[in-house]
Amino acid sequence: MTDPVLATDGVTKRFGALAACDGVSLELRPGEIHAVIGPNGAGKSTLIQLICGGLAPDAGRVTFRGRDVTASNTQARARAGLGRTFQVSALAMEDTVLQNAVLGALGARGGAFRVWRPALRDPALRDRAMAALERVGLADVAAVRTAELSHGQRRQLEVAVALTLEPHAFVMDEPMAGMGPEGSARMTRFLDGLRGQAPILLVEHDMDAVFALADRLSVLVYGRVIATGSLAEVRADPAVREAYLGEDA
Amino acid sequence: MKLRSLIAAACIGALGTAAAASEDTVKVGMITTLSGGGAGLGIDVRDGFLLAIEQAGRDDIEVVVEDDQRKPDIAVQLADKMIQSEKVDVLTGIIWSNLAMAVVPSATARGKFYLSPNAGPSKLAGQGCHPNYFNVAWQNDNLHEAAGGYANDAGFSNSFILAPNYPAGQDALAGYKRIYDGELAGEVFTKLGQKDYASEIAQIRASDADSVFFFLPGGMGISFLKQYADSGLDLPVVGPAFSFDQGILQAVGEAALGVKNTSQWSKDLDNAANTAFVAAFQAEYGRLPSLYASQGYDTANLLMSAMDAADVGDAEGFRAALKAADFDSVRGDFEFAANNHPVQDIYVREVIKEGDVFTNRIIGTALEDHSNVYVDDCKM
Amino acid sequence: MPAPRHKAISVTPILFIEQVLNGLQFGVMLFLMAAGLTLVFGVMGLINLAHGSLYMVGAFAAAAVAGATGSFLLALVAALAAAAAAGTIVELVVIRRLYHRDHLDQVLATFALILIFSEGTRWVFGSFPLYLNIPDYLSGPVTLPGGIEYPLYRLAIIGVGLAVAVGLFWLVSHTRLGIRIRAGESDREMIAALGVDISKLYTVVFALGAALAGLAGALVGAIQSVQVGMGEPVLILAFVVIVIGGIGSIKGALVGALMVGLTDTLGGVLLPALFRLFLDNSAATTTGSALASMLIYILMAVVLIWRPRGLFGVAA
Amino acid sequence: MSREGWINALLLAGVAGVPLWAWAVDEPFTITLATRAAILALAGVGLNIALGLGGLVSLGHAAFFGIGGYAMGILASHAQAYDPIMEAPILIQGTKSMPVIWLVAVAAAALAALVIGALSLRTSGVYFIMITLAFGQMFYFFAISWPAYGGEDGLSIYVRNGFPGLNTLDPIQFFGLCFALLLLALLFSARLAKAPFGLALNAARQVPTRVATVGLSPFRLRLVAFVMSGAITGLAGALFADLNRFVSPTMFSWQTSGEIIVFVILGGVARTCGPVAGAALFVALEHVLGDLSDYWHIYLGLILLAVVLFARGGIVGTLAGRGRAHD
Repeated sequence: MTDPVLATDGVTKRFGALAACDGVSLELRPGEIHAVIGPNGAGKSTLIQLICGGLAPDAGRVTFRGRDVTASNTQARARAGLGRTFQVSALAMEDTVLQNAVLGALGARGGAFRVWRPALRDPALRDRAMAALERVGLADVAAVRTAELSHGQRRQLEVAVALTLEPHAFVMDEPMAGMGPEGSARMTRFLDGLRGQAPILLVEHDMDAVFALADRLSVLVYGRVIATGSLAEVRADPAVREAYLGEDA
Repeated sequence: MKLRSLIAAACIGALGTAAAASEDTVKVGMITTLSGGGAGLGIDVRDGFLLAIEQAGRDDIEVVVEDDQRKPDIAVQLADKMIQSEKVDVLTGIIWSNLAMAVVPSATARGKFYLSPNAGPSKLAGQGCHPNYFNVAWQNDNLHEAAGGYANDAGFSNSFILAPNYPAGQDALAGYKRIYDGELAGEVFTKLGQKDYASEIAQIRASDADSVFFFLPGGMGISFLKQYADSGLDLPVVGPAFSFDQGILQAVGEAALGVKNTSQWSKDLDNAANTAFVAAFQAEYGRLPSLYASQGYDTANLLMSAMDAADVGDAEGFRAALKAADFDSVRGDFEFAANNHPVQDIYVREVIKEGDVFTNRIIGTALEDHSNVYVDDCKM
Repeated sequence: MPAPRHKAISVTPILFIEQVLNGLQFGVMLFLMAAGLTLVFGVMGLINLAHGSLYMVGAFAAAAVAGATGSFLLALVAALAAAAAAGTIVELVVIRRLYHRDHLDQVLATFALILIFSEGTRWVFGSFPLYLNIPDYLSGPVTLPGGIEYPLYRLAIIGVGLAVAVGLFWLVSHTRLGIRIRAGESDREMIAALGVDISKLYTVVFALGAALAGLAGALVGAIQSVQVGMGEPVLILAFVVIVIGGIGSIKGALVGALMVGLTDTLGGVLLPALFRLFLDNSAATTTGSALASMLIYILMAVVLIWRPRGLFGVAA
Repeated sequence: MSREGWINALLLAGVAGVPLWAWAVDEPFTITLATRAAILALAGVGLNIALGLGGLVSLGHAAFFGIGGYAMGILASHAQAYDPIMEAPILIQGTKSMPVIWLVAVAAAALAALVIGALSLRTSGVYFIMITLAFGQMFYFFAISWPAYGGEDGLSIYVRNGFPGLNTLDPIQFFGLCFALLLLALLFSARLAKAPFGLALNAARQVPTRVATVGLSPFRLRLVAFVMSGAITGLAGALFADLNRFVSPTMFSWQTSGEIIVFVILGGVARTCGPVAGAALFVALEHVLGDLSDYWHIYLGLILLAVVLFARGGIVGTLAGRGRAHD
């Protein structure tokens, strides 16, 4: 078995008496899409924060590409090659689509402390940003202000910004959220192709997408992982059937 | 003229003199504080100054008045305007030492005359003195020195002294200590603009002082006096006239009654010029004149006396005419020391109530023919 | 001429206790200012630089009424009423247009209000300070246990301030208005959904804050000077208080006010005394006083560096 | 050229043209006013980097303005008294040379901004506004009670400092110098806004989490912006002191900070030439309204209120349409 790219080992985060994450251990292996599902309030958002450096765990470790990054902040983890998308689009709405993508390219370059030459006229930055926009299909609207994009386009731009970093792993927080069936299908196809580039930890509510994409699945309930494994294994898990899928299935 | 200006050419009814006026008119630029918290002082200086000109009935003086908002940079800007655009011959009006320090050196360096109706910082009296700079009020230390003189006369031997922690405050305590012979029960610098003196009053109470000297101009003094009166302390208090001025005395009220203060002027000074001034000021403006009004009035009279003796275009002659100080000062005898600061008597006044109005009356003389200690530093 | 000899002021226990009382009184007065400021920020999210102007309005109204009627109680009532009225008018005409703006617009608009209030007051009342004094029945010192003589009026201010503090805690925790205020702090949309007339609530809260500022102005005006521009130094201190306490927290305002009051008062006495241990008297007095005047700002910076949202501030 | 570009060009032509006209008709005071406007605009350009691009509402920029002023005051006062600033361990003399004074002012203000920024940027929102105010007040009280350089009286310089090849005492030449520096600062801030740094800083204002997740540190971006901002405002302070040949603690007062903010908002937040429009209008209002009434602050207040309530985006924003920071 290959070493995981990204792993959590018993991470725990408490807010007062409530344990939002309680000893969560997960592995993201090369080339896979690992989906994390669970009802609202299961601790998915907290888990993402712990993985990406927005919160520090009370206990447990996070390792990325073989290194312990538990003590690193968000920027350090990003520079190490962790690409993230947000559930609610976190984009500079006043800026153009291209400017948002260039921001990612700046991050990939490792610094933005240049004060004279316009960023958009730097061929290296621009090419990298345009390449990412083309891959998600936003090249046509590169000059449009982000605030004027449709909801689906913003989801695409979220992914494009992460792409510019050429990360070693993606962490995606509900990339299908709020998209119509058609948009979801397009995003599903896109992510399917992306797994060759880097593995994806996918937190998602859209079960069609999860079933279509996930190589493996973890089910989070009340801050704990109650099951992990392939689709078939998880579907067969009695605890999952009772706690979560039971109501739907 | 596009600028706001009070043209005080008091040529009421004197038609036909206007043509002649332009020939040898003296143009005066008055920069003073007319807005914000310290406006009362500037208004009094302006009113006193304009009253003197109106009384004299002269049509050969043109006064441009501007408000410095008590900001040094605005004062400098206005001085530039007066000199560059208005082409004034004489500047006057500044109330505050820090504004004077900002304006006076460069104005006199550019050949203008400056007559100070209020501020007298030590730098302008000593090394920074200038033949074109005349102080018609006092050197800043004077009234504090007089308070020290009064303390000696009254037999105080252990004073508690306090002033705000800024140059004028530091000078004030130095001035008091220069003349005062006794010991100090305590020496405290307060914050500039401080309004609560409970802490200082507690320290006075805890000390074994037999008297209190304070210099707290404006609202600071009002606060101190009210709180001191309420504290039950009954040590004698002495201070310079600034906290007992006609303008703010009404705001202090009973708390000031009986307090001694030192001043080179008082409305009950018995001389003809002063009697006429007090009556005319009340008639014109409907209020009692203040120390500042008297200084503005004297400043204008000094200027007019010099104009009678020499032409302003003749700098040498005009300077000598100013220095002669050949005018009837409302404070009685007045002459200039070698550094162009007054040599004058400084009185002790007591706060009294006349009808409903709080005011001062003279009870003695603290220092006679008092000059200042910076004369020897002035080389001109 | 022999230079007068200095005797350093020693800090005796009685002096220390008196200074603590002074610090308390100053703190309580700051609390009256800070409570309104912090409520208005907590409920409406508004930075109100013109709060100091309402303090001034209270003092001037009190001075005017005391001058006309001779009654200090009427003067206090007038201060409360005038400040509340001024607050209501300003809220209706200007402030309510600012709730949805960013802090920058609020800073500029309320800065403009300061200019209007200050010069307007000068226009009405003139450039000279007004007279307002302590009523006879509250004047003079009383002797406290331990032989400390302390002005009765200052004790009265401490009493009024603590009573207002208790009243405010009760108001916020036990009344319908308080429930709405707390709801408004946590979730504005929710209380609109509950059918509370939110714009009326905002006007009431703003007027309440204004009235407290006016009360502080009148109480303090009697021992200080009633003059134009008296509000701004207090305003800055009140901001220091609510920032130390955590914006929006009445408890924080009380704790912050007492901290600032005690720090400022005791620092002014103790620092020069401390410096006298290793500097000569005059240098110690100047240096100590200089540092004392910076002390509360240093306190605030330290608190914020340690806890970026103040002592009782809620996390973002 | 965009509409805003035309407005900027007209504005700058106006700020340069008025003193040229005044020079032609020999109205030196108008030149002085224009110089004042140009210098205050420069202070605003500095603040605009922190406030407009970075979203950092600093109510303590008077600290940097004052530091620049005192850098000039201290260096020039020692030079005019032939009294070295320091003799041991190395001899440091005062100077009357503007370029040297500017360098010192910029360096000192930048250093102060680095320290103040590093501490203040741990907070945000209102807390940031207030902690910067607190630092400004510390400088103010220190300057008032520190006797070595005049305390509240301030420091007077008798002759304006020199610049190689120019007669700085001539109002129009000194204006030219200040205007040139203003143009340089405008060019720098315009380039900065489009450069990688400006792009990242602007994004950090809108979505700091996004900036962090691409590996850039919002804190460092803001800190560097705050330092640049403080340095430019410090340069303006040095020029302002030279214009008045005087420096005093007033430069450190919180009203000064407030006025610099007013220039920026009045002109238009995050607009390159916003501070120029704001400062020019402010100086003109001060001059014209002062002639109308002793109570002119009331009118100034009403005008400022009207701008906030009805002309969002400031002068440039209203004229050029579509705001950036205030949408």
